Amino acid sequence: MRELHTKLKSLFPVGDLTEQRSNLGFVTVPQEHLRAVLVHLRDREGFTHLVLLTAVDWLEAGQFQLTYLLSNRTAGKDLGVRVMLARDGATMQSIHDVWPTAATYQRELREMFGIDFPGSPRLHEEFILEGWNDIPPYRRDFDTLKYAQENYSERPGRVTHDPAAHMKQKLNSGGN
Amino acid sequence: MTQFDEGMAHGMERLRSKTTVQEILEVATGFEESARNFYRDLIPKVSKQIRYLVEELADEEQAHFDLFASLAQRTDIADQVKIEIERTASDSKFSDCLHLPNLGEQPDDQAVLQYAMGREHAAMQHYGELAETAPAGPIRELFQYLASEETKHKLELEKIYYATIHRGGGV
Amino acid sequence: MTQNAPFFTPDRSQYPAKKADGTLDIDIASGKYLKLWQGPNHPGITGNMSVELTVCGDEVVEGKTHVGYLHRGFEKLMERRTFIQCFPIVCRICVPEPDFNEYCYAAAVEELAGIKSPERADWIRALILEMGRINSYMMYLGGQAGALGLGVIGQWTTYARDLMLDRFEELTGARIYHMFIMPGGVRDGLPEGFDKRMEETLREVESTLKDVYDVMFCNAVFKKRTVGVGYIDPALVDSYGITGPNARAAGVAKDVRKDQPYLIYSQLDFEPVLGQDSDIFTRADVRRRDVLVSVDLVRQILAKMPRTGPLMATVPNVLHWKIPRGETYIRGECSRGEYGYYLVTDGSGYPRRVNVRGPSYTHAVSLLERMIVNLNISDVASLMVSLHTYPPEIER
Amino acid sequence: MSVRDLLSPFAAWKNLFRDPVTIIDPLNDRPGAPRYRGFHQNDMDKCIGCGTCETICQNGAIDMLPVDGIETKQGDSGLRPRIDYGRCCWCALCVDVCMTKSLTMSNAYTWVESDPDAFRFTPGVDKKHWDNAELGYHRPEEHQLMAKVRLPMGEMEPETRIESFAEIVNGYTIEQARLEADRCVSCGLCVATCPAHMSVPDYIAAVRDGDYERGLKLLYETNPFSGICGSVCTHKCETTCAARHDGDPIAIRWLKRHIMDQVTFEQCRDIVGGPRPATGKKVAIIGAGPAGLTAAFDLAKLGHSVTVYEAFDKPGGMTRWGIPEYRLPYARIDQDIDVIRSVGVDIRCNVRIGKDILLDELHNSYDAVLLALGLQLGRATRIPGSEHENVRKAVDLLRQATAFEDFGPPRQAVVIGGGNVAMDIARTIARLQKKEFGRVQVTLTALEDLAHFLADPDEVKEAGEEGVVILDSRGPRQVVIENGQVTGLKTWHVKAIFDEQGRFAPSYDETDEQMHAGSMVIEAIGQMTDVSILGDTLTEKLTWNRGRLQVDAGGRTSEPWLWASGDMVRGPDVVSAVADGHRVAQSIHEMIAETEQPK
Amino acid sequence: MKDELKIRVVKGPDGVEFEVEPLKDYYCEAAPTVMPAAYIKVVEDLFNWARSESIWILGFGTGCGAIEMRPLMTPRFDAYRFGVQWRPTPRQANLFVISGYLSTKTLKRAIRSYEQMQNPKYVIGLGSCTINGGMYWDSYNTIKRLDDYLPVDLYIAGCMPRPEALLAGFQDMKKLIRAGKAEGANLYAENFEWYKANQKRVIHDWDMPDYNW
Repeated sequence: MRELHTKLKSLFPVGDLTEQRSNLGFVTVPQEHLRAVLVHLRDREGFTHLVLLTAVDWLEAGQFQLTYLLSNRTAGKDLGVRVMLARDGATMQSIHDVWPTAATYQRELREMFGIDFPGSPRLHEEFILEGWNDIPPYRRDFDTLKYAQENYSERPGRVTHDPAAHMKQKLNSGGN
Repeated sequence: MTQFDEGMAHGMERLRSKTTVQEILEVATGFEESARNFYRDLIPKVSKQIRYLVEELADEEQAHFDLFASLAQRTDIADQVKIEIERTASDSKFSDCLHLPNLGEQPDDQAVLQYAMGREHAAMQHYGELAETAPAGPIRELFQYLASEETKHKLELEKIYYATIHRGGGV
Repeated sequence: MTQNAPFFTPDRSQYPAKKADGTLDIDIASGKYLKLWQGPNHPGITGNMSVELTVCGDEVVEGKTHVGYLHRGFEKLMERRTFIQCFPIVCRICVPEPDFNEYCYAAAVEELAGIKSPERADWIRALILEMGRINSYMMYLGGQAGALGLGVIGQWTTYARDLMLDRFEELTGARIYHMFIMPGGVRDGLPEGFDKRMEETLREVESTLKDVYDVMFCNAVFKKRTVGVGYIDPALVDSYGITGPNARAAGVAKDVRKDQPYLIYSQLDFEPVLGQDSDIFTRADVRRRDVLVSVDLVRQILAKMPRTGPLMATVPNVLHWKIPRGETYIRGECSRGEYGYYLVTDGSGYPRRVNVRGPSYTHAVSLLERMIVNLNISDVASLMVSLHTYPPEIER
Repeated sequence: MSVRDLLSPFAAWKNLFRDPVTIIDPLNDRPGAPRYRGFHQNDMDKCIGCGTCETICQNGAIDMLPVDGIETKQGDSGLRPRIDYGRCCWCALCVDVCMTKSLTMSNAYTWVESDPDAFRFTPGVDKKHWDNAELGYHRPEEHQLMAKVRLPMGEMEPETRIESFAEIVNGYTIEQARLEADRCVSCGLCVATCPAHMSVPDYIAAVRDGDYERGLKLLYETNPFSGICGSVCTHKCETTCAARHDGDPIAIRWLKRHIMDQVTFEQCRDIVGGPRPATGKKVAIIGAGPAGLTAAFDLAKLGHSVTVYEAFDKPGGMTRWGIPEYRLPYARIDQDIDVIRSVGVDIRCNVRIGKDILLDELHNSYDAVLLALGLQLGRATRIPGSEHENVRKAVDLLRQATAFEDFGPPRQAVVIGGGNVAMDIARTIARLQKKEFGRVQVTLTALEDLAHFLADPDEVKEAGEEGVVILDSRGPRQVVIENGQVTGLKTWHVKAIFDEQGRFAPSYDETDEQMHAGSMVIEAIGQMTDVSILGDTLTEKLTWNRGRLQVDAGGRTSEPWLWASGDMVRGPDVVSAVADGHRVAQSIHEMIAETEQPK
Repeated sequence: MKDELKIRVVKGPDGVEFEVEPLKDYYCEAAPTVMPAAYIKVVEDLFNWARSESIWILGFGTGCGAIEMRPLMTPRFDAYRFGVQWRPTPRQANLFVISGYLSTKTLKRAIRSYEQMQNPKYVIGLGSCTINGGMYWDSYNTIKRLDDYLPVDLYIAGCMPRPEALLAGFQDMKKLIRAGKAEGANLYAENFEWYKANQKRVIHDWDMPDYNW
């Protein structure tokens, strides 16, 4: 993993390596170099399998993290390539031509996070949701419980008591 | 022996000469009455803080007085007594370990309690002795009953004593 | 028969034409094409999903997978559940084989929290995963046969699967959602007499498989409908993220159990089942043989596993379990391919992000959409089943 | 394709000769497995209504509701879980975390209903046909999601600690404290038990988070004596801790101490925030113990001018004069009191009411007067021989020890009493003996049997380790005096300490008499208040209740200007005194506010 | 609106052009009506007996619970002997088993399937999530109580309920039908507006007629 990182570092301005396990590492890549890094990894380093592509919302930092997890089966190694995107108007180049299957991931990210991948096929077609009318639900600032309570009625009649408060009221009322 | 012990011993001797249940009860009632009067007289002498204790003692003697008086009115005393002595209280001897205090002009709660326990103890013992010497029959049973009553009272006082003196604030 | 009908052009491959930008030029109004929805309420669909077929005659010219009918937003729900509270919910992501969710989630949490599950628990986990694999394949075999009208296979395999569910019930306390593998270990050990009953069940599975082999695999109708149909080019395996039996039937020996052995698989003796022809028949056969491997693995596990020792590692109080910032990916080889959990933590008591990588995600969407083109409508169900897809792991 | 492919499928026909696999009566023939997670059961006798099940339920399926016939009492909220089967997912996490193992699952699984609202029920209360089912999921013994065992507190070895008055316990390290705090389930059952209602779960959470500022703030909200309480609180809270039902209770007291260990005096001072704008009202408080100073702290924070009169030369009351240094170092008392001073409380030591200043004077020059006298006087057994000068009272000796006065520690001592004071004096004497004579010879006799000792079990254990011979169930009979010198104590065996009603009623067996040798006998039984400072007139005016001043809920006596609080009205315990101090301060403040109103 | 649902002009094989209006033409617009009981009670009882003994379930697995239907269709539990069978199309079914949670996307399909079923028809809610949201109580994409959108005759608790519990449910369903108490379809007709309003509140992409049978 270290060797690979050293090699990558000599070719691209990649960040430090986070070694999660001996066979799993993560590395951050500047947005504009992602495609080159991926193609290099796929064609030269044997990372031919795109395991997944997903996003993490770092709301506090105003960033989306895209994780492209690649796998080299023969070496039994996985490398997570991270790209940090500005959260506002997040746009990323599409890699559907590097891995056709990425198109599906990008469609999902577009729908669930609102990240745009210009050029990705059928990007704007609904994938999972239907008639969604709120901010993309996987964003951290979307409150699913609040949405559920506002949109779907619950069966009434539920009430609960906090043991400490209840005991205080039962045992200690009257300042005794 | 303190003044009351002597007095009581003398009174007990009087009892020995009595032959009917009613007579004995009358004398016993008299003891309770004098005890009550004693406590009532003591009330103003103690600090207000512990007056409740003496008042309770007086009430207790009054209750005994009432009990014996009402018992004396009944015709089936013997049966009543019999039922009671089957449940005779046994002495715990706790207050045996205490001195009899000299109730001065301003006794404290501990002294009052000790005095009261001593008094009940003496009464218990005297009635007990009387029961032993009396012939079997209603008279003996009555003495046993009286001894038992005093023992009960003493036990009650012991509890109060323990709670006040040994537990009172003691952690 | 089409030769004599001047109404149709014999060479159907000219439809649909392509537009300048390469997309298909399908004009429904032209009357040449028909939209045909297969699913979600349709006997020939694998669960609650649908395929929107554009057909020309009985040939599919375009297929679009529609999912989301089972979307509950697990990945979002988990972000507002504590680490232990996520444990019961993950198994719901895949109904027929829920245990991989439990295992991958537990292993991811353990790794980020720096906990090692006890060895005995690892053996029991592997046992459960193999039992689940048998179940999943048994369901598949019934479905694959059913998609071609061989209803009897499903009658048999469902029975065998149900016996395995009985074993699950006595081991885990539930039939479908076992909720047994929790972060830190497993709930309990094997019950008294489990080995014996398990052996009986395995025999029943084997005998069922023999019947299935006779009636399904040695069946002229089945062969006619599946041999050579639904070919996956081995070259597609990587570009489409194909894993599991779908890849192995194409001759690619992808098996996480061998490639990156997890739990106790390095201590077990087995070889990945491979096929060559990469068609529906081969995929079915690879799965059939894979059941036999699993049956053998269950026997090996029961013979080798330690019977004493702790079942749970010491975990922090689960009510306020916080895990330091980190990210990891845990994968396992489920009956459909690579199942994985990508877990990101941020030091709080809740996962920052969970991403579930189900093998069906690529199989049922991008791969299916590619393979469905130029297929006969009647083969669509068969193809879909042969990719062995479970919709809930696509949309989660 | 071969002929075989045409014929082989006919193999299916062989099933004609097989026994059917159909279950004849699936509704009755299939009970759930012994581990099956079916419908809930709850053992009402064991359940304490801690709500941990509600906390862990990720479905929000559990509500805690009061139930008819189940009283709220210490250690039992009186609430019981009601489960909504419109939410439940049968994961059994509620069973796994149940603190008392009362919640279990049966192997019943069929429940069909037309009414969707019928699926809510309180197991154990609403009768169900599976209530008595024996099979079903019960948490396996070794399946433990929380640590059962309390983190041991590091402390000095008996051989070392007996050498000096240095503090015995070390206090938790940050790591230890975090682990111990981690065990808490935050149910809050303890809050009602704590006399001061300290927000225990919250400050434990602060320890968990390592946020000591927050923890300190929470402590000072309810208890300005947190430093002292962290060392010597009677920690009644730990007796109602939910964790004690299956393991050790959380070390609540040590965690409180841990917070105080981690913060500086300056932080404490900054948290309480200095004096407040003056209201111009004046309050006099007699007695600088926990009750008096807590009231002083509260009142000063409200802007009133507070003067505390203390008879001894240092404030602290019984925490200073009654508790030995090895349990509570004086520096800790000083720090707590300095924080109280920092809000503007004026403490005047060496002022004895009735001698240096009259109560009437206070009455005239202050808006309110608070008596917080404490229990300074020791009770005597008054057994024969107890008048001897070498029969001493524990409180007096402890006071002398604190003041470093030499009272001539005996070579051999007998202590009467089984409370913490008895342990304190026995262990103090032991240390003095060790220093002076090189060996410990202390015999402690108590009426109670070991199981009913009033002292903390830890104290008893530690005293034993330090060489104090502890004899339980011994009733003092007589102090033996030979040639004018005390030579020992005679005791009788105590047969039983409780009567049938559970009341204290010692009964003696005089046949079992023992003699305990010693040149000094120390009485460490009950204590009482020295009410003589009230004077006869005031004593007569005041209303009394069974030996104690009659006060209302706010601590006000029958005299409208006079309040009383602390041990003298409540019984002895630092944290109770603190709680009382708060109540009284509130009452005094309300009175002051009322008199302000008309303006 | 999706392209294929728009009004369009189509040229037939005979060269004549005509307009196709999918949403209007293909479906009946009439709202459902209450189906009255037979005039004579004996006849109605007979009908109900017959209905109760032929429970035909729509084979639409809307959620997890569907997996426990397979064992019922196979020899081990064999629901067929109780007069229960599964049908592939709504036209042939009279019992709709909502097998668990419904995402809004599936709800839309479930409503259409339900409406296409012939009267008399019944609905069983399977599992906790149909009662009060179950473990998806805080999900943005699933409904919480089924009875807001479809008339439910019976609920079976569990997550998921076992085949045996389902069978017990079918037996109870039979009793309800025999007693003439399974009036869900009539309830739906009576409160049609209310149901529609509820449905439209959560189905944002309402590209279908209000009712079709």
